Formats: sequence, structure tokens, C-alpha cells
Amino acid sequence: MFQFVVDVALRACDLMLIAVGMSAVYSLMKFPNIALAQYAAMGAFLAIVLQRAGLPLVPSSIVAVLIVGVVAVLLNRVLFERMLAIGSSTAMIGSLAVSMVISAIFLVIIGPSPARFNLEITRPLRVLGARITEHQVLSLGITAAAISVFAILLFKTDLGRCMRATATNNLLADATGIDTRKTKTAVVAISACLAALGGIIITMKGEVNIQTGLDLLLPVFSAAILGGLGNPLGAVGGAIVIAMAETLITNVNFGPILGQDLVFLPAAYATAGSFVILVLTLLWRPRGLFISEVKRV
Amino acid sequence: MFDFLIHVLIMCCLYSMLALSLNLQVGFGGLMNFGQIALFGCGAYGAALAYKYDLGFASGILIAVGLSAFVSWAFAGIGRNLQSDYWGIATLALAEVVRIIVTNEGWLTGGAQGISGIKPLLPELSGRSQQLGNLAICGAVLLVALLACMRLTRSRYGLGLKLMREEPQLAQSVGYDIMSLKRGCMIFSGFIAAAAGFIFAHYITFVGPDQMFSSETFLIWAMIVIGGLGNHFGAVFGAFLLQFIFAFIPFVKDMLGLPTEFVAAMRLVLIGGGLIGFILWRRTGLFPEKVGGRADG
Amino acid sequence: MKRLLTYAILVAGLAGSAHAKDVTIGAIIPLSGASATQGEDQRRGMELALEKINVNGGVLGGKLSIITEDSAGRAPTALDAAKKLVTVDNVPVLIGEFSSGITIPVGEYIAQQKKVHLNVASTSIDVRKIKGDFYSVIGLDDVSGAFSAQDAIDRGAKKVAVIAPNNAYGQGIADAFAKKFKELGGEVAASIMYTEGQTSYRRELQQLEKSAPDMYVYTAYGKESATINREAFELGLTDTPWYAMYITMCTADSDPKYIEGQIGMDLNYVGPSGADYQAAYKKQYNGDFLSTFNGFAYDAVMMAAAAINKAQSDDPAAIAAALAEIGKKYDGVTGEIAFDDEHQRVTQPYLKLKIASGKVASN
Amino acid sequence: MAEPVLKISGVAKSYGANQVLKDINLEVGAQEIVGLLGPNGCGKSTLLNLSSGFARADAGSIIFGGHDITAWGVERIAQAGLVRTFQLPSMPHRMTVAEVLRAADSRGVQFKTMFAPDRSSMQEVDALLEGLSLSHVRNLPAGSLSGGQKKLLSIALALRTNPKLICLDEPTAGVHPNLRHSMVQLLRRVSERGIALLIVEHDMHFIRELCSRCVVLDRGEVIANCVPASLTSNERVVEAYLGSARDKGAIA
Repeated sequence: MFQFVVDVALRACDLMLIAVGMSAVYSLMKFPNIALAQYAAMGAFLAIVLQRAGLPLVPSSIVAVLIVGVVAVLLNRVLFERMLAIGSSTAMIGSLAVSMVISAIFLVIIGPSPARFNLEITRPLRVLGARITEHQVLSLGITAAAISVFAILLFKTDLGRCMRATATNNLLADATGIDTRKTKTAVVAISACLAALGGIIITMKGEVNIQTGLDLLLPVFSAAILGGLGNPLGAVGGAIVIAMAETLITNVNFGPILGQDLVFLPAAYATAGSFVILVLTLLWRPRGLFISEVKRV
Repeated sequence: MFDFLIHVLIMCCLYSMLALSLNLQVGFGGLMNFGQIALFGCGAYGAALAYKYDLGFASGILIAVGLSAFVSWAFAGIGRNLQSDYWGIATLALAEVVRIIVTNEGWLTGGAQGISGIKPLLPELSGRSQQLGNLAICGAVLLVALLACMRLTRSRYGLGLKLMREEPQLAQSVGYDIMSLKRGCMIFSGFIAAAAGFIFAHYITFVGPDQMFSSETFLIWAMIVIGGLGNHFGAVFGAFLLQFIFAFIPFVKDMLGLPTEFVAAMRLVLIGGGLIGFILWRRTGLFPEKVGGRADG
Repeated sequence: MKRLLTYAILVAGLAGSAHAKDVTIGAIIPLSGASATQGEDQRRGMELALEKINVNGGVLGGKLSIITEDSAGRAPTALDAAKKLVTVDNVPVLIGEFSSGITIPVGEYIAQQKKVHLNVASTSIDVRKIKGDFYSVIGLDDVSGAFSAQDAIDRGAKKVAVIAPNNAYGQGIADAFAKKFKELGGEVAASIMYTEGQTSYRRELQQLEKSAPDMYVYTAYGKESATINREAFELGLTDTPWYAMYITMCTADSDPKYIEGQIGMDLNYVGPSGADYQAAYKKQYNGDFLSTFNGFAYDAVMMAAAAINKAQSDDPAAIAAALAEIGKKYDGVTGEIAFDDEHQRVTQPYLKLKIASGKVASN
Repeated sequence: MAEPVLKISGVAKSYGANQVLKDINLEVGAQEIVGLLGPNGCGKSTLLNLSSGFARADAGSIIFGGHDITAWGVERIAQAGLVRTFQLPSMPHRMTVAEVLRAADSRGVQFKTMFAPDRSSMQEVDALLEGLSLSHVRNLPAGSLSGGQKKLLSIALALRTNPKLICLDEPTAGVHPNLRHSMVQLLRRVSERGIALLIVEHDMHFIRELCSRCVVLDRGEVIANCVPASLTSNERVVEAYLGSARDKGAIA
């Protein structure tokens, strides 16, 4: 049973940081930024390249995260702000296009083979009957820490207050003297950094290839929408619900019902499951689980 | 060279149908469909299933029509009260669910191996005359689809679609049933996409889930954005343009002696970069929408 | 950087040989998309073969060259490429593609056009449906799956859990394995087809674990096998024996620590001429095989050249006739190649292998 | 009075803890022009939203043309003949004025008419534009019109649906004084065609000139229902306006 909890936690931690980033950037920019999933892959690739160049893991990760933050701000200034002036749907298509170009860059520079960190591998530890490796514990820790830092930032600092004010009412925030453009830039940078960190954490537990970003896109969207796009901490809950559903779908044995020993749904249906949850959420509570519905008139 | 040209033209016609269909949804109805390839898949699998279970050509058309009507209806249904960007994500997710089901339910669909050996459309012809026959069929179907689309958008139904795209609230307040407009638009354009899939299946004589990756949808998006949203000729032109470029990139590669990876990267850069460029610098595409239209006089 | 360098060398190489108008054959392989690693490996095999042929006098007194097209792992793109190669470049012989789902439609087109088609990677038994001058240089899944099943039984397995990619290759080989394994009295307790390209396969592995097998049987491409091996290790599944179908491909990208002690089978490319080939590959690309597919691509090019020389013509029909003659018994780097009535490779020598001290060794 | 075209009885509506409307009763007779007045936030717009289907009443019933439309959707109500205009009408940028007018007649637009040529009479559209003195903008994008022109256009759109009752949300707010006069003329002509009007308005001159009856709302309740002339002598009305909206000076 505890293994189930561990599995859910690990999967949730795959999605969580990127989903929180997605939600945060939506709260201010008001469009779903598809390129964010690519920022995750970019962070991982950069960190690997830096590690290969001789930097230890921690500094190379930090540098990679910062670079991705800068890239995100630049892309936002050069492209997304202009696209957003046309409309949020246009910006969404634009972000899709940007992620395709990023794919092409990966293809040319890194090539199609997967990449991995150079890490010492250990046998799994046994905790309450569940198997978990040091890297997994570490990744859970980093995720928890990053989310906590983000929450403190959001609720305890001036920047957080500006963010929340701008998210609630851009015009009003502008009128009260908040520099909304600066606030938005900060959020773009922070969300990209979160996504990059998320990508590094996933890669710490496995590997990254040029498909990783696009493969993550829909599960991350599911988590972010379930939590309510624009409600960053809701995405934490969304990621946990998605992870739970995915793990349940593949862990339930239908054998006894069908009179056989073992019958599982194909594991591919785990992702399908999260997409179905996404669609159902949109049908039932379009604004997500954790936002109370206010009907516009 | 001549035969290659015919092949390219056939592919142009098929993609033009997909572009026309998506343009009707996006350009006229304002429906941001990111699951277009699922509709194409309905047509392709209609042909394939009819072949696999030996049901004959006519029932293949029936299956294709039935499947595409159902999927379009479901797409429209989840859009009941969703913002367009949310709806886009939902359609992307649904198309992936369709692909996952097709991949995993091998007893019905042949699974990942797909269904091969489908009879060509003109089995009694062979060689070049068969190719010319195929081209004639594709051209004729494209022409019918184009005329039908033009007629549709000149009808009051088409005006209603445009009004819905621009001001849904206004459309409602003068008595348009938004859901019924969406459903009609999706189902009709679904038929065009399914027709393309149906012919495609008979043309390349093979259908598999690999033909239903979302990247295909993005390609069609690039075609209509470059061609001009809300302009039928633009959609067709965009499809021809991109197909021709893709078909002839390998020749450029041969001529300049570039590595083959160049082709792959170029494809992504052209789609992504094309989208970005046109969004930023020529939002109306090569053929801007005609405000007012011809039927105005 | 290294890639860029490779490009430069390639460009220079191609430019140098461009003026020789001699015999040109075509190849369609996935150089982008999900199977790009295998496609790259195929390209290397063909490149080595081409060099060897042209150093040794070429074909018909001139030079042999290959036009390679990317299929992007998409049937439409592959078909575009096939039509270009056939109708524009007018090649008599085509090699490719990688996945069966693409080889079949391409094969049917090439058969229609009455050209020679050499299949170097698609092992689905469905390729038997392609008529015309279609030759499989690689043994189909019925051959390799059956061999693996016998081998697993010989090594004492009674109850196995199978995991293979959910594509034409994986489904084909898993079915062939299960059929033979059951015939031999074994039990396949669980069989899972995994989706390619995921970041984790923990779920699949945990499902397998629940069936409590006495041996895990798997086959996976380099990209995914690295993840699978790592997670099997992390889940402690490696305490049970692991059997790899095509062990070189399955372990190529994995950390030695995870795969220590794995057993498995692979193609025998260490025949008399195979050893030289392996050495040449190592020297040229500075590393071990990326997958098992380069050898077949190599053999295909070599056989095509031999057939062209034997036919003394670049006419497809003549080449096909010569190829059928050569294909009665050809000594390739992947072992002896002989075709059956349907032009499919009948025998394929396999090796029983294991991983010892991080290296593939014979058992 | 003959059978009223619109009959609102006992309607209540709350948003959260805020009760916007309580037990509203209101009737509009056929061909009648009724003004709906009240200080800001008194619930006028909510009442309009409830009648036109943009919001649902918590209690009470709304009868229109003999049908209980309380739970109907916007489009069904509009098809039945009750249309509304918006205070700040927003118009399509990629459709011309003529196109929008042609589109506005949604009757009979269904699946089966998908490919039927648009038979809407251009003469009718042109006559409408003529009547509104908007002929010169006929082929301009509707979104490029001025605020006042948009208001005129939205009344024309409402007329195109062949309505029995039009609810107007502040037709004169932000409209140039020159246009105001033609607005009055237009609405008179509309009324002469047998169409009833329910007008939410602040401008007393406008109301006096046009309306045969006035209903005044305050804090979600009807406080007066009389002819416009007697408004100033109604204590509650005076109190409501002077008490809460003295600065507005709306009562002349």
C-alpha cells in the first residue's frame, strides 16, 4: 500500500513543478503557454551539457535553471507579448510554434538520442515495504522545497502581493501603481525556472530526449487545469489527483472479476486516463476543482 | 519526375481538404480545434475497417461518416461552455485518447501494426493511369468540398458562424443557437476531413495509428495560418505551398549535399517559424479574409 | 559539436563523389522521429558498405552511390520519399524502411513499380504479404521469437513475464515468443506492450511484477531500454533473471550496473566477415553498435552491389534475378543469408549471450 | 389593458449574499413603451438579463407571449420574439454592417439550410440602414462604428429578428446629442410597427418624450409604476434618487 503512495508521489512530482509554472504564467498572461513543457526539456538538456562540461550537478542545474529563466523572459518580450496583443488564442498557437522550433533546435544540436546525468546509482531503499531510491527521495525533497519557496514568495512577499493583485485585476493593479509589466516578467521568469527545475528532476530519475517536452504537455495541462489554470497552488493538488488516477488505472487488477489471475489495463491507458479526467473536468468544472464558480453575465 | 509530381499533387489535394475543413472551424467558426487529425483518422479507419472485415467499399464510407460524425459531435459537445483556449486543449487531449485507443485495441483496429493491403480506389487501372485516376478523384472531391464550403459560408448559416466567431453573445441575443452552430460546423467539416482520410487510406493502402500524431494537426494549422484564416482559397493555397516545399526540400538537400537530418529539422522550422512569422508580420495570411464578401451585392 | 563535424565530413564526402554518374540506389530510413537512433545506425551500416564497395572497384566499373531519404517515422513522408526515389532519381533498388507499418505501404508501392526492395529492419510477419521483388535480409519475428522461446526454456524458465514496445515489431515478436513458449510447455504469466517515448515505465514494470514470474523477457529500443533497465533495477526486479531479445540493442544505452547478469539472444554478426565489420564500425564511429540494425543495412547494400555486378546491368528485373541467385547462400556479416520462396530470410544464426562485467559476452 | 406581452411575477435574484432583486412584478403591454428607471445598482440590468435569458431567476416566473420563459435559453427567448440590446454593444470587426444585419435574422437557420443561398432581402437591409441614416457605413466593418452608431445598429439588429418586444439597455448613454433625436424617432417608428419596448434609461427627457409608463426600481424593489409626468411628485422616487444618487441630478 505504501508503495502506491510512493508511486503517486513520484508521478505527481514529475508533473507538479511544471504544472505550477503553467498555472502561474496563465494567471498573469492569460494564455496557456505550450512552450513551458519545452522549457522543462531545455533545462534538463542544459544541465546535462553543463555537467558534461565539467561542472558539478548542483551548480550546473542552477545555471541551467537561470538560463532558461532568461530565455523565457526574452521569448516573452520578443514574441509572446506581441502575440498576446492580438489575442490569447493566437498566443497559444504562437507558443505551439515556438515549441516546434525548440524541438528543431534540439534535433540539430543534441540529436535524437536520449541524454542522462552522470550520477552514481544506488540500490533502492526499503521504506515500509516500498522501494525508493535516493534520487527519488531527493527529487521529492527538491519539489517540496521549490513549492514551499514559491508559496512563501506568493503569500509573504511584496512581489507575491503584486502578482496576486495583477492576476485578479490587471487594470486595477496598474492604477494602484503596481508595475504590472515588471510583475509579469518576474512571473514568466519564475514559472520558466520552475519548469526547468521540474525537467531536471525528471531527468535525475531517468533521462530526457527531444520528445520529452511534448510528451509531458498534456499530463501537465491536465494537472494545471484540474487545479484551475491561474491558481498555481491548485496545480499541486491537480498533479496529485492526476498521479493518483494514472497509478490507479494501471494498478487495479481486473483479473478476479474476469475469472483470471491477472488482467491489467494497458499502461498506455494511464495517460489516456489523465486526458479523460481533463476533459471531464472541463465539462463539469471548467475553471478547475479549486476555483469557486462565478458565472459571468 | 512526372509521376512524382502527380503524387505530390494528390497529397496536396488531400491536405487541402484537411485545411479547408480546419479553416471552416477556425477561420469561420472561431473553433480552435487541435484534434483535427482524429477526424482524418475516422475516415482512414472507416476504409480500413471495412477492408479488414470485408464489408465493402460502401460500408466503408458509412463507417467513416458515422465515426467522424460521432467524434465531431463529441468535440462540439465538450465546447458547450468552454473558453476557446481550454477547448483547444480538450480537443488535443481527445484526439490523443482516440489514438491511444486505436493503438491498444488491436483486436478491432489491428493495433500498432495497423491495417495493410487496402484496395486502391481504381483497382482495374495500374501504373500511371491509376495515379492519374487517383489524382482525378482527389481533385474532384477537393473541388466539391471547396464549392460546398464556399456555398456554406455564403449562406445565412455561414453568416451566423461568423457572427458566433466575432460576438457569440450578440449571436445568441439575436436567436442563434450557439451549440447547434458549433455542432453543424464540426460535423460538416468532419466529413471533409474524413473524406481526405478515406481516400488517403485507399491511396497508400495502409492505415495505422502513427498517422494520427498531433504533429499532423499542427502542420494543418500552419497551412491555414499561412494561407489565410477565413479564406477558402488561402487554405488550399497554404496546403499546396507547404506540401510542395516539403516534397522538394529533399531535392535541395541532394543539390547542396546537406545531411538528411537537415530535412527533418527544416520541416519543424518551417512549420514553427512559418506560424510565428505570419502571426507577427502578416496576421491575415497570404490571402486575407474578405470582409463583406462577394454575395454582398 | 561532434555532430556538426560529422555533417561537415558528410558534406565533403558527398560533394566529392557527386560527379561520378554511375549506379545509384535509394534508401528510406527514419533519421528523425521516434526511431531516429536505429535509423542513424542503419545509415552507418550503409555508409560502411558503400565505402568498402567503392574501394574494391565499385559496380559495373563505376561507382555505387546511395540517396538517403528521411521518413521521419511517418508513412506519408516515407511514401513521398519512395515516390521521389523511384520516379525522379529512378533508382533500381530501394532499401528500407525501419518500422513494419511503414515498410508495408512503401513495399507495396515499390512492388507496383517493379523495383527491387530490400527490407533490412521490419520483422513483422505481415511483410510476407508484399509481393514482387521484395527481399527480407532480416529474419522475421517468427524466427527470432521462436528462437528466444526455445532459449528461455533451455535456460530453465517456466513462467515468464514479457514486455515489448507497442508497435508492429514488439507485437510481432511478443506474439511469436508466446506462441512458441506455450508450445514448449511454458506459461506466459503477463505480457505488456509499452508505449514508446515515456519518461518512466515503472507502472508497466509493477504490473509485470505482480505476475511473479521466474524470468522477465523483454525487448526494447535503446532509448526506452535504458529507462526500463534502470527502473527494473530500482524496483529490485533484477533479482529475477532478465532475458533480452536482441540483447545488444536492449543494453546499448544502459548503465552497466543495471544490466549485469542479463542473459539474452542476438544476431550473429561475428561470423568470419562479421568480426572485420565490427572492427571497422568501431573504428569509424568510435563506439559500439547503436543497435542491431546496422549489419542488415550493410549486408543489403553489399548484396545489392553483388547482384548488380552479377547481372552486369542496373535493370531492376535483371538485378532481382541475380539477387535470387545470390540469395541461395550468401555469407553476410549477419551470418548466412538464404531466401525462401517468398524472398524472406529463412535461417538466421543467433547467439546466446549474457552480460558479464558490463560487456556482452557469449554464454 | 389587453393581455400583456411580458409578465414578470414574483421574480427574485441573488448573487451570493447580495439580493439584487426581491419579488419584482412588472408587465409590459403590447405596443407599450415602458421606461425602467432607478439609481445605479438597483437591479435594472439584472432584470433585463433575467428576462432575456442571460441569467436565471431564483424565484418567480416570467411569461412572454403566453410562454413561461423563466428557464429558457437566450436564443430560444430571442426566437420567441424578445430581444435585447447591450449597454455597450460590441460589434464584429471582420463583418460589414450589411453582413451583420443579414446575419441577424436567425429564423430558419438550421442544419438543413446550411447550403441554402442567403435569401435575406437586401432591400430590407438597405431600408433599415436608410432609416437609421447609416447607409454610408454599409460596407464598413461593424466594429469600426462609433459608440452611438453601434447602438443604432444594435436596435436595427433587434428589428431584423422580427420581435414582439425589445429590451433596450441605456440606448442614449454615450450617444451624441444629435443622434439622440434620431434615436427617439426611430423608437417611435418601431413602436408604431406594433413592437413593445422596455427601456432602461437614466435620461429623463428621453423617457418623458417616449414612454407611456415608468417603473422605478430601488434596492431590488419596485417603488413606483406610473406615467413619467407624475414621477417627480412620487416621494419614494425622489427619496431614492436624492438619497442615493443626488450627484446624478437625473430627476429634472
